[in-house]
Amino acid sequence: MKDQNTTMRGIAVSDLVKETGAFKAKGCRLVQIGCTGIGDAYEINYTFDKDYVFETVRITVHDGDVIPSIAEHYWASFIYENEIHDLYGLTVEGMSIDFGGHLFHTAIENPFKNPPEVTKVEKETPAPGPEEGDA
Amino acid sequence: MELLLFLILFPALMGFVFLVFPNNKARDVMVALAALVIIAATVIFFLQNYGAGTVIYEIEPGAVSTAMMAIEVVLALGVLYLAAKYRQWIVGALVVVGTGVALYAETLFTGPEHLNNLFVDEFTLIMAMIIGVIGSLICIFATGYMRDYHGHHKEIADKRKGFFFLLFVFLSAMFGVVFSNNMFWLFFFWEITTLCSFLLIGYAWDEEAQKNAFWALLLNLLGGLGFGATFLYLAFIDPSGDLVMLDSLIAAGPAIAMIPAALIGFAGLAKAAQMPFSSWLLGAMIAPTPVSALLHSSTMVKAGVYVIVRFAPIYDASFVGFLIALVGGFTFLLASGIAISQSNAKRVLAWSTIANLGLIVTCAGIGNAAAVWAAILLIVFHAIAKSLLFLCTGTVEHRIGSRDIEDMGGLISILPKVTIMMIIGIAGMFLAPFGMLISKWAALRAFLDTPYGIVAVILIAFGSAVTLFFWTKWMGKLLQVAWKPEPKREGEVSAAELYSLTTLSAGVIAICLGFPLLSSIVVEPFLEGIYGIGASLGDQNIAIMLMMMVVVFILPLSLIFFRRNPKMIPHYVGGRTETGDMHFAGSMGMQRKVLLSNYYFEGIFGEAKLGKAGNILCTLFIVAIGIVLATGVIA
Amino acid sequence: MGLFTMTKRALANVIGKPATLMYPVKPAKQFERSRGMLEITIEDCIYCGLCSRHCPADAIVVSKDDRTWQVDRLRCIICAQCVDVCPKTCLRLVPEYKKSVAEPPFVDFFQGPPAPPKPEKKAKEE
Amino acid sequence: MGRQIVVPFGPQHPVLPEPIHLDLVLEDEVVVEAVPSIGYIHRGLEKLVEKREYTDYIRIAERICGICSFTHSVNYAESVEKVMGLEVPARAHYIRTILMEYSRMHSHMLWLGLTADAMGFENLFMNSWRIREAILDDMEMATGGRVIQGLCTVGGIRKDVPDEMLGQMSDHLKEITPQMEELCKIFSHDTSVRHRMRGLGVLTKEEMWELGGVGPTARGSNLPLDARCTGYSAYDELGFKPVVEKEGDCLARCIVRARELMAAADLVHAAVKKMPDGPVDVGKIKGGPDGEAFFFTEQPRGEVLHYVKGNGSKYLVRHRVRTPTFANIPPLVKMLAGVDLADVPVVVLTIDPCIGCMER
Amino acid sequence: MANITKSPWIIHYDGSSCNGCDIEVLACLTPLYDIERFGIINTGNPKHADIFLITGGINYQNVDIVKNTYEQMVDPKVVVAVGICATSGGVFRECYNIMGGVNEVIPVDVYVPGCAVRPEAIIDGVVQALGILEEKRAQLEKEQGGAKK
Amino acid sequence: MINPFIGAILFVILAPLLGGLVAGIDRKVTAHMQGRVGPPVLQPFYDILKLFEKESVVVRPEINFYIFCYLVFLVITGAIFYAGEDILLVIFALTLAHVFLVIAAFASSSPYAHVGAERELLMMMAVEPMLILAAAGMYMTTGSFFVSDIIDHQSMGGGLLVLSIPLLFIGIVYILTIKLRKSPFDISTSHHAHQELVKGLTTEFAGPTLGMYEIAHLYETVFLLGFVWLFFAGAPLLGIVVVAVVYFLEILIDNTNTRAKWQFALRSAWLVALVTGIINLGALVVL
Ligand code: NFV
Ligand code: SF4
Ligand code: SF4
Ligand code: SF4
Repeated sequence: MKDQNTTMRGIAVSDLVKETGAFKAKGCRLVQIGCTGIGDAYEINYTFDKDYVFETVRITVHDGDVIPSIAEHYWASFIYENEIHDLYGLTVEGMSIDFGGHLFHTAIENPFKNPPEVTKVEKETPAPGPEEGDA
Repeated sequence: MELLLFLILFPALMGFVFLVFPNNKARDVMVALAALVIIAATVIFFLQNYGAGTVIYEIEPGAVSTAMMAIEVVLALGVLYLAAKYRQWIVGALVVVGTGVALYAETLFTGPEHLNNLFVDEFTLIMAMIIGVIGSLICIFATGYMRDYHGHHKEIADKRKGFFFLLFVFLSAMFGVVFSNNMFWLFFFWEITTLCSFLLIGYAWDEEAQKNAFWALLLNLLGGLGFGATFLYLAFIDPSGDLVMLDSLIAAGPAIAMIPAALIGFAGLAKAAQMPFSSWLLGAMIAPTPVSALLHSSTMVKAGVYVIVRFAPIYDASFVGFLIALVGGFTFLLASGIAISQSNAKRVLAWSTIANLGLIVTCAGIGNAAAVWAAILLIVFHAIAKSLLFLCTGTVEHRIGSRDIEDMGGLISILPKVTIMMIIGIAGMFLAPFGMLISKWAALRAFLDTPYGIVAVILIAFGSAVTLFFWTKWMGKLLQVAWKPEPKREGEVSAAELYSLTTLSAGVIAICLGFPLLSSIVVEPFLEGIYGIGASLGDQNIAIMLMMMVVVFILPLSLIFFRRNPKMIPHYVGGRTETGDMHFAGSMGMQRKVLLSNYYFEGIFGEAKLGKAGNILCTLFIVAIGIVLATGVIA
Repeated sequence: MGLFTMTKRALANVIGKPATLMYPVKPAKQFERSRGMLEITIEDCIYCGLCSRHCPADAIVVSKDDRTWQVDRLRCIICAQCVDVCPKTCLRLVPEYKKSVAEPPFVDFFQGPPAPPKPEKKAKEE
Repeated sequence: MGRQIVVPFGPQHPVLPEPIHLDLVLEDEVVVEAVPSIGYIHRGLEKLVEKREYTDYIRIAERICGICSFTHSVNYAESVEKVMGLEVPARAHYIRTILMEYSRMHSHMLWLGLTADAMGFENLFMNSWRIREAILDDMEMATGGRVIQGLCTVGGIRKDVPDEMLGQMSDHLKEITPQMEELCKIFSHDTSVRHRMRGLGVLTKEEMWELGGVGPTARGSNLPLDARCTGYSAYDELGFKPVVEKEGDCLARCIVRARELMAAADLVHAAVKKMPDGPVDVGKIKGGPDGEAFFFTEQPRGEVLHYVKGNGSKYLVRHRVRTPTFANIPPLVKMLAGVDLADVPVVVLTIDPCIGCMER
Repeated sequence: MANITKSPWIIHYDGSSCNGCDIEVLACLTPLYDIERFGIINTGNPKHADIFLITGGINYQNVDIVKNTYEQMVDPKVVVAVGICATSGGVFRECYNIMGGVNEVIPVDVYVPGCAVRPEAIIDGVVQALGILEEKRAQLEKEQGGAKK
Repeated sequence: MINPFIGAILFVILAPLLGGLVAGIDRKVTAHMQGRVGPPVLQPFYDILKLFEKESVVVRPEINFYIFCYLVFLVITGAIFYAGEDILLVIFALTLAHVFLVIAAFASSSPYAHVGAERELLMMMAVEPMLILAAAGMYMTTGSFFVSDIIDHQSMGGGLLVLSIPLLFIGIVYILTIKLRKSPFDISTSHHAHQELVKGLTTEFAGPTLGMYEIAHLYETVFLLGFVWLFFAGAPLLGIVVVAVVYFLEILIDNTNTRAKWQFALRSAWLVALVTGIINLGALVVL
């Protein structure tokens, strides 16, 4: 089994669009944009690929920050950016198609917002006792 | 005799009265009364004359002819003035040439004066009924309509005096056209209808109205040249003037009458807005709706087919006739096709009118007895159903503020009565067991018995399929009711309008039930007079048709049963929630409205595309007629 | 030509026998490994609750005190996670599957035999 | 307004086995605007990592989707293994590869059938699904599950698939190969199928690259994008080459899938032949994953990416899945403009949408 | 007069299932299982359907859809929850966007367990549903007969 | 024909039974073509009877009325035909019936039914010329539009109709696919395979309403098969065999084709009508 060629580096939010442009110029495709909550902040990973060399750049943002869209380089970024907006409640500016928060209609708004605490959830006990079981 | 003159003169007289009568309310009443008088007179006239065959009325031409000439000159000058003012040089030239030729030709005839200037036969009677009854009903309708019209169009100057004047003068002229045996007279009345049409199209007299009015005038004057040419030709072959009389010309048979028949046919084609002339009729739709109903569907354009049908015996089984049939046939097919691409109700009606006139022309071009039977019935059914449709459209337009079919969705719940009448009209246009279809059917049979008829059969087969499409989609649109329909707004329709509409709808139904009678007492005798044979559908068929008719009228009773405690749920919109007024939960959190539009197929049936094809094709056919005649003459 | 492959197929199908398995007239097709439902040999169970803890669907309830083990058939996703973690390998998946019910709950309840003498159990647990 | 028709397409709709919702604005029958909206299947299962131990979570990860479930479980396992530095035995890799190819075959046949159904070709649908049952049987024989296999675990596979069984599977596969070939021939040559798909929804290679399409959708536009080229599991040893077609229309994408069907069968045969002996898992795993990793695999629908981030406990911090359908939505939006209503289902299906995957 | 049991038409809706159960429902239509033997047609249109097969649990976005589809169906009708997700919410029960099984929003008549359900189990479930359908029809007939008098 | 009424009455009574049987066999054969066992042969009857067991639910009460009219006029169509009357009248009655159907779909104002209605209209537009031209061909061969005369002409030694208008026969078989709503022309609504239009113009018809629609379809099937038979009326038994073969062919076509789009349906149907019409009718004129 071969190892997959993946790299990762962090960049500043302000460099994002420029960096993306550089990737575009290199002929990379946009693989994904993904967000992770880490305690008090969010990491957003932008992955690009050319010839199976997956390069990821990471920006770190906080609640309330405005993230620039990379739509000017990659039209298709709207789908990821809307997802981030809907699940994390982060604002992305300049998306090519703005669903206005209607991509995912979730029970709780922005379910991934606020860094998750790793807690073990109490098991809820299934209700039926022996009497109710199908005897 | 007196009644006949009364019919020709009375409307014009009333027209002059209206011209000087200032008060609108009182004038409306007068109009209605005058219209009723005309209806009564027409009916009496019909009853007096229907069994009598052809009756010639003798009139001393002298003074009358001179008066006509004088009027002609005055009118020509008037038009010239307008043409000069609006720089319509071609129109001016046509007026000069047309009037000039006619006046000049008149001096060529040296024979004794002919007395048999007016006549009545069964065909005339039918035309008179159409003019007298339907025309008058439209005038009554117009009183209510025009009130609304000026209520809606404040920017247009209220010239209703002139409007009713023109309408009534027009009625006179139409009577004149159908009663004239003298073709000079016919031509005189013919040109008056053209002028009336011109002025009425230009009623609003804004830029577009002027343009369309002049265009209509131009094409009709161009067609009118056919008469001038006929006169010259007739003067050339027989200066005695015998042949200027319609009856003697037709009796002279194809050998002599073919060229005049073709020339007048040319005039008829222009007047009947056949391709390549059809554009004027579309432009004419800018006129107030009663005008469209009266001039541009039920009567004036019928004058065009009237003369062609008159010459049908000449065309019978001739190549020229076949070419004319082709013009009609292709006009029918292509105009029907174009109607698919239109969503403006009046334009649909206009194209459908052109198409149906095309069908009549086809019948006339084929020219055998059965075809003429079909043609005459087509004229009748079309006149009544189409005027009903035009008037309904007008009423609806004033109620919903649009004449676009797309805006008429669910009209049945807003204006149930008017809509039902509209549906009667539509059904009358294409559905068995209603009228038009009977005639189409007869036409089909007639064509199959003639040498080239098969081409016409193919044209009709396709054309009626196309017709089916645009009528049904319109009908469907009207009946398309939302789950929670809009409230009724019927009360606002004026009594005059409602009266005319109801009478006309009743007429459609009556004529559908009564057409066997009509056929046997009027049409068949007429055909026997000309061809020596009658024509009709088989009795068995008529019986079945009538049975179907009865079923059509009984079936609605079942609605009572179906209306009983129905459980109603909203329509299906992919599982999304639906509010009943056609909104549903759409993407991106929007409430979206279900829009249900019909198909129009601009790309296939577009006006530009088919219209152009039709114009070229039909021009070719007309040129071919010319070549055939020319070579025939030379040979 | 393109059209004929399909035509041949259709005609061959008409002539040939249908592929239908005719369930329920004939019994359902099963394999040895088919995961139909979870079964327990309750006698071997030590009520350690591991199965319950690892069950991704929370379908199992084990009560050490009552010596009962129950599985909610409307929750169990037959994933064998419990089978894998059970220290006594008293759980297994069998190819037979549970049929539908009209009324929930649908819980299979197993009452274990009374506890064996104490010392033995203690030894087991350590 | 004008002459527009608004058709609410889905979410409940017979040609959509899964709910997706499009507001189609039509003129005559041509789509002038298609506004999509999703979320009808969104469960939010990525968040369950906080509630389930990472070893149990694989059962949930494989239920992201019932069609490509096996590859999801492999991808999840691989990414965790990558974080934890676990060396999975070769046999496990081979068996994983075989089953991944099996699920590709079943998925492609499923898709071919659904597309046929969307085009109103019922018989072809029935035929594809009939052949597919043979594949499902083999999978059930090997794993016990028809569509959800539950075989893969972190660190290997649950239960070895013995060599005889593998032989049996590959024999069975050979048996149905003629049928599969016939199916492929119908899809690539049948006049009426071609009539419906040729020239429809064309995207060029460059457009596809721009739009980030993956999998057969991209490969139909002559874009040789296939995560199997990275050589995970056993692929680097099996000599793998992506299948591409040039035209970029629906037919090309269809042919890509049909050809991949045959290629997958070849891969299975090759893997069975080369199957190494040995254990199938790494034994008991201690501790939890600490760190983060991306892992890419090639699903039937294209490249999928799992990202896991752990903090050393038994509960992961984040599990993110970027599924091929998600990446193929932008191309779909572009493809839909200007097609006929009758073509909408075909175009929608041409990306082989899997909403379960897309929305997780 | 119980033709309804000889011709039950189904509609299938994918709640928020993982597709596993969906494709098994579809598999039921295909040659090997061929539920058309029982007169079953997958209509895909609630207005024509008698049996509502739901796979997958209910989430906050499709709850309206499920309800609406159910309401659009014409009585007598039965609902069959197919698969663990549909019966109880299954593994996704604790997801933030899942409300639970189908019975949370509409009355369910038959619960078919399995993850993924086997086609045979679906056939069993539908056959069981037929009995309930017939009961409901008889009920409806009685009510309507009563209403008419 | 002995008495026109007998034919009509037999049609009214027997057509649903015969049509149901044909439909049942159709479904069985279709299933076998797909490698399945398929439903019982009597399934169509169960289906229809079931529909009448369901509650009557509508979007608008008028829909029931329109569908009822559709049914009535289809019955009339067939009755006129089997009574041996004028074939043009039959065609017109058929059109009328379908106009009611289309209107019912329009009236339900659901987008699917609406598009279905438009497509049905297109399909009517597609088949109408062919029907009329076929009637014209019959007239030119036998000198009458009357079905009874057309039959008599053949049995009195006029030769089978199909021999003089073979192309028109082919054209009729072509549009039969449209009329029977079989793939590739199940465009406005389809019997089985799923469609982008859900159920097209029948989407909003539920319960008894749909039942009426289905019965009407049975009548229509029998009428159409009669129309095909007419080409072989001189040899009644051969005619029946041909009808069976034609129907089998339709099933086969149904099972070996994708659903076409309306553009193709309309163009091809018109082209067939035009070509067969011109050549065949032209030949009749010339010969
Ligand atoms: N192939 C696949 Fe998936 C994944 N990942 C995709 O979109 O099917 Ni449900
Ligand atoms: S893990 Fe095994 S021994 Fe422990 S409670 Fe469960 S079944 Fe019993
Ligand atoms: S099989 Fe899976 S779901 Fe069922 S009880 Fe065991 S662990 Fe839980
Ligand atoms: S029950 Fe299992 S297979 Fe079915 S939808 Fe739920 S997770 Fe998927």
